Amino acid sequence: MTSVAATSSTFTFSAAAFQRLHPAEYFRKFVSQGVRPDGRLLSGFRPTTVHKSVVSTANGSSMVRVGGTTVVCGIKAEVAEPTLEAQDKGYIVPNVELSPMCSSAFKAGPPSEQAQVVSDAIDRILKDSDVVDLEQLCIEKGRAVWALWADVVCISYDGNILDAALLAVMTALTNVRLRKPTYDEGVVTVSGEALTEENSFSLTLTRTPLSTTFAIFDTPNNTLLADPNSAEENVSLGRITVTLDEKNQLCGVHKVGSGSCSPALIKSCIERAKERTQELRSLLA
Amino acid sequence: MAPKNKKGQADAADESTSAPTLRVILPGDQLPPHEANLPTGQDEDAVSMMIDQRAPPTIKLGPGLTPMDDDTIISVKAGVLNHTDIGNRWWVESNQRRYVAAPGESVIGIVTGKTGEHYKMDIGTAQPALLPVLAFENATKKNRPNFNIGDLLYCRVAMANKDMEAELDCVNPTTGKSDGFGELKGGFAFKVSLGLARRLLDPRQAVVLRELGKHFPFETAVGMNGKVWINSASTAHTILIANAIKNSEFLSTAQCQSMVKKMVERI
Amino acid sequence: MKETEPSNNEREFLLQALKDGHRIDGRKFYDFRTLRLSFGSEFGAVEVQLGNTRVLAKVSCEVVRPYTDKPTEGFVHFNTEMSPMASSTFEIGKQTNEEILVSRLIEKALRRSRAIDTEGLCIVAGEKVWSVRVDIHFLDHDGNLVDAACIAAITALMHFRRPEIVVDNGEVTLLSIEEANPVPLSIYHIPICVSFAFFNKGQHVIVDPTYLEEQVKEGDMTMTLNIHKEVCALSKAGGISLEMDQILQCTRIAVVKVTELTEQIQAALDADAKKRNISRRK
Amino acid sequence: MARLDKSRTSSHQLRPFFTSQNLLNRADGSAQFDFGGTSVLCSVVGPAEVKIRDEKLDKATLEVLARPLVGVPGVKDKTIEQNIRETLEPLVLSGLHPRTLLQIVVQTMQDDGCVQSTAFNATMLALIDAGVPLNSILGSVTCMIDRKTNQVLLDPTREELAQAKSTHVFVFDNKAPPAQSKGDEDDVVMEDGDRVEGHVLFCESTGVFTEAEYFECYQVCYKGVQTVHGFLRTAVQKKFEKEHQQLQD
Amino acid sequence: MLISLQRKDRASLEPAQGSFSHHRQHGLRIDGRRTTELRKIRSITSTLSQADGSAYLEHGNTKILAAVYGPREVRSKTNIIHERCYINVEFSMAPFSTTERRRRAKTDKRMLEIAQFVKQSFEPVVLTQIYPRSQVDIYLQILQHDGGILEACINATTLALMDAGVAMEDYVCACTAGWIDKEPALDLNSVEEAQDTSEMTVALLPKSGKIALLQMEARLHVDKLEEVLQLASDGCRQIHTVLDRTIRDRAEDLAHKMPSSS
Repeated sequence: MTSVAATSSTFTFSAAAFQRLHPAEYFRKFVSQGVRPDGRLLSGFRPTTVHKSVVSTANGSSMVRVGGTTVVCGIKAEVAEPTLEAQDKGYIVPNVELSPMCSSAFKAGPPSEQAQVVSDAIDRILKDSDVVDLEQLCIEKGRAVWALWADVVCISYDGNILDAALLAVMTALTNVRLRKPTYDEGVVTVSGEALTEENSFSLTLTRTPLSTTFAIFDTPNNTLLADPNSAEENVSLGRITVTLDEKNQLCGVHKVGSGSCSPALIKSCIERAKERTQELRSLLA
Repeated sequence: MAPKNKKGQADAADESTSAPTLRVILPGDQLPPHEANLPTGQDEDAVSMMIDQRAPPTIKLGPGLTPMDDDTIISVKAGVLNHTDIGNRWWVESNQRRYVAAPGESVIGIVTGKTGEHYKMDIGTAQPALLPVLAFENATKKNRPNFNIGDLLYCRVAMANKDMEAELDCVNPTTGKSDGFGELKGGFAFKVSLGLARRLLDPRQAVVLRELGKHFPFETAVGMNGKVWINSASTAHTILIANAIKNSEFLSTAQCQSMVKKMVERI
Repeated sequence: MKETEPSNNEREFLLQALKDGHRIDGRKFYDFRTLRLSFGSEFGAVEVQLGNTRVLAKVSCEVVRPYTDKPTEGFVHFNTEMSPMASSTFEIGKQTNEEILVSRLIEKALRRSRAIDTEGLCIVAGEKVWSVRVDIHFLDHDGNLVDAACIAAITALMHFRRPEIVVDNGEVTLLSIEEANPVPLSIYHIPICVSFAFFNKGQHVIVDPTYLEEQVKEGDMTMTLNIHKEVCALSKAGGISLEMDQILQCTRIAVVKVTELTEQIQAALDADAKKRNISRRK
Repeated sequence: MARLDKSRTSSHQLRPFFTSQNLLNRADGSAQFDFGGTSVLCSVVGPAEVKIRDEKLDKATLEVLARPLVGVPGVKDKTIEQNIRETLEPLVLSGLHPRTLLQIVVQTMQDDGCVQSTAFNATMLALIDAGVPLNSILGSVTCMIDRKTNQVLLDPTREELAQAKSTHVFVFDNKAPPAQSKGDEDDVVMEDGDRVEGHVLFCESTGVFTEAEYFECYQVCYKGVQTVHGFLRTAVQKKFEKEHQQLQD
Repeated sequence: MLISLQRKDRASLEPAQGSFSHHRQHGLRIDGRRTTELRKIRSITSTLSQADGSAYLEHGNTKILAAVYGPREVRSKTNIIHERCYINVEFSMAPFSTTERRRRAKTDKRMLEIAQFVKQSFEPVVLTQIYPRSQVDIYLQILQHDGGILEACINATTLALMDAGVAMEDYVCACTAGWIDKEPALDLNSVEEAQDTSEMTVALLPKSGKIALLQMEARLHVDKLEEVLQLASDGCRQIHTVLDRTIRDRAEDLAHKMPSSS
């Protein structure tokens, strides 16, 4: 805080008041010094933790903490009818919930635009990047399949929900256990016995894509802020998200908002995302 | 814009006398600096995207043009680039339907409400405009005009500011005369694009009004906000005039003349 | 956004013009505006222009399970949600009265009158039926959305072709366009809506009102008929009250209008079919 | 190599464009943009009255509504809405119209692939038609990489998209790169020595692809967008020529 | 676990029933009426103590309650109309009113439509201009559904508004008629309605004889329209007599209870 006061001698109100009145200008002062108000360097990520199998009632679950953002993902399996177009495939439906509990920015009622957009982004990664071969979820062709409901509940929101939610969904998918059902004359039977290696199976994931998001702060050279928190999201005009699998193949590049940015900037995002996802993978293992 | 640059100055002068080719520019296009310098006669070879630093000429920028931080001038609207040597003015003639109030412009508004001090007027802007009840010829606190909701008034924008509601008046503040502003009684009113309204107000371009005038007498008031008011001796004529004006927007002079002729023949 | 009311001048002029026997756009009292139908490259998509009013209808279908109490009946759904594109007075997620009435009238005109053979949509009784969906998009509102929407919906349904299917032992397979010609829906009759507006204490009756005419009108009535002179739906609610003779007079006008409009729709469909045949042969 | 879309001979060929402006009478601006069999209609209203809860004191509120051709709007449409809105926000000079609403409705009329790019282009033309002040114009194209041939196909049809291993939507503006940036440092040089240039406003790449493939798509789309920009310019030019006929006579 | 994916969310205002036909025997209808015969109508006013006006109406087996509150202050500022009062109509059906229990969403278009029809029918009849900047609320609740909901709603509303002392130009009386087999038939019950019968609801202003509302569903040949319309109008006049009786009885009853002033 003192460094700010030192760099600018003209203003007379406190740093806290300055932050409230001109959040973008306040932030600009920090960025010009190469640091962020929470003490991180521009390229620094917040401490991240991953816990597996945290909900016993779910078939697969996880809890992910990225700085002040905490999400819990639970995957529940249900028997459902397949669609006519894909008779031997089950489906996975991701849904992200941002309730008023996790931040005052969200209101009660139908899902906010942000919640829907994040759900859609995860859905696209699951589908377009072939994360799970959905034939694993077939029980009886044309009759019954598994539907996996991947619900992500945000407990505390402090920015960068996509990275946290995707990490949570991927972790939960790796520990899903499904009972082997039997199918007979239109009736699916799922035994209620305790889970064993024999009566259940886990999913084989083709790949586990993980994302890294950077906020673009409006400076002449487009300053990148890795893993933005909520306050940083509010002062930034745009963001770049890079999604990579374990072989460093890209599963998504998304740049939205802010002015135009150069290919070199995107390239540098990809490079830094590679390092970051490597670190995250060590948490998953 | 590029093709024109290659020609010499003689050419440019030539163009001003013959039919000018339209110079359509789009948002983000830069106003080439050498052209802005035309009157001072800069070297043609100095065509560059940077403003010539040696002799910065005075340029007056009209609607649609904005100077940027790096001293370039860009267009923020799509339209026809216009220039006049008098005062070295540059502006973009664009067309749109939504009115944004500008001081001094004549507009036609509908009374939508009244308070003790003001009439609330719909002139097509985002926020309703205010017309003080005393802004009329001979209006005093005791003798003020009384209008009903839904009445049409021809007024002038006295004050316009992006952060506030526009203010109108129906009186010339220096002479205290109405100057033809005030209530429009009877007749019919309709919306046209702002571009068409501007052209109807320009005697050189208002072909359709000229042609219609040859056939029957009528009164008209055109607001810069795209509202046109017409009155004539019969409803049939008023309807014809209104439709002829609406039809004229995208016609050439010849097409416009034959359109009016055909419509008149039909009744 | 709030609706802007027309000025008193416009209101009074319109009423005076009607007394003099004129409409603002030069039409006669019982004239429809020019109807334009344009078909998309896919089956079941049609854009209707009725003067400045524009409506797009798109028909799609999917295979679903029928209700247990009606195992052989398929479904026809109409979606008439209005977006602010047509008029900024429409808001997303907020039903206007206009929307309710238009949507119900389309239901009555097309579904309740049994214009579409829903039994013909059955694939395997009790197991699989077709569910046909008609999305009606209102693009530009210059009055008389109902008539335009009804024309759009029925024309799109007539234009639509569903994929051919093969049922083998309860297994249903959809065939692509290359494998088999897609199948038209079976349509029993073509309901057409004709809307009337009343002015000057009911003395003046016009058909196909524009937006300005709708704003000034004293009352309205919509009649839905088919070419067999059957009334499929009739709706008049509130506004000025009418004599029975006035209603019967409107019926006679509607019969004529429905014949004209049906012919136009048929001609447009025929012309499109011809065009498609030529392009297929190429 | 032959494409599934038989009407085109080259993999980097765009489908025929079509546009129409000022076609809706209630909206303040409107435009339709077609890429072959894909068509999107866009309407713009504003600057108009804004609800107090959405009001911004220093700029106009931008609202984008995306309407699908079939069914009620879902999460996919919300994504398109957010993408268009956040891409336009830096382009629209919204500070000129504080406390007003700029409402944009995007309606899919026909879908044969690349709806989002078509929507971007239709929106741009509609904003121009409405006379909304902008600091630049944008253009968008989509490309994909074929699962079997690994070929980059520009502006794919729905049939072709079914064979995609990845799809890439790009938006570029018509601005010259900022004066202070030195072109070379901003570009990416590919392994084969090709230079990837152009500053991107929006990109959305999904599927599975390599970094080299990504930048190849970047480059193909950048070139494709130049054609779109040229076309938008011609379309606007034609409209103004028609309007100014009487002055020309 | 059994898979049974059925859609139970069907919304229908017609009461569910089997496919029993309405074959008439000896020229009589399924419930024993002649073709031009109304069902029995019973109505009373001032049934609710809280409302400013109320009515209970039995039309055959259709039973409805109407309550009127107002004219009173406008509840939401957006509804203020400077020169007249705002009429608000809310219509609901008790879940037990049909043979099959069914809860209906507030957004059910058919229910909203009925409310809209009632509102539009009464707006020109109520002297709204004498209650500027006020609001009249009309609440309608169907208790038992045996056809002719809209007619019952309109008739009950007329009674309740009069009971509330809201100034009106005239009664609004509604009745249905349809075409069964080869004959026009008055006042359809739900069994008759549910088949593919064309049905018309007419609301008449008895004093002027003019038609305030006209709704028709399912096909009917143009040539038969006049006959059905005539029959329904006649029905409206009969209903007028019944409603008028109810109002007058109530007025006389009140007059009796008043302390004699002379």
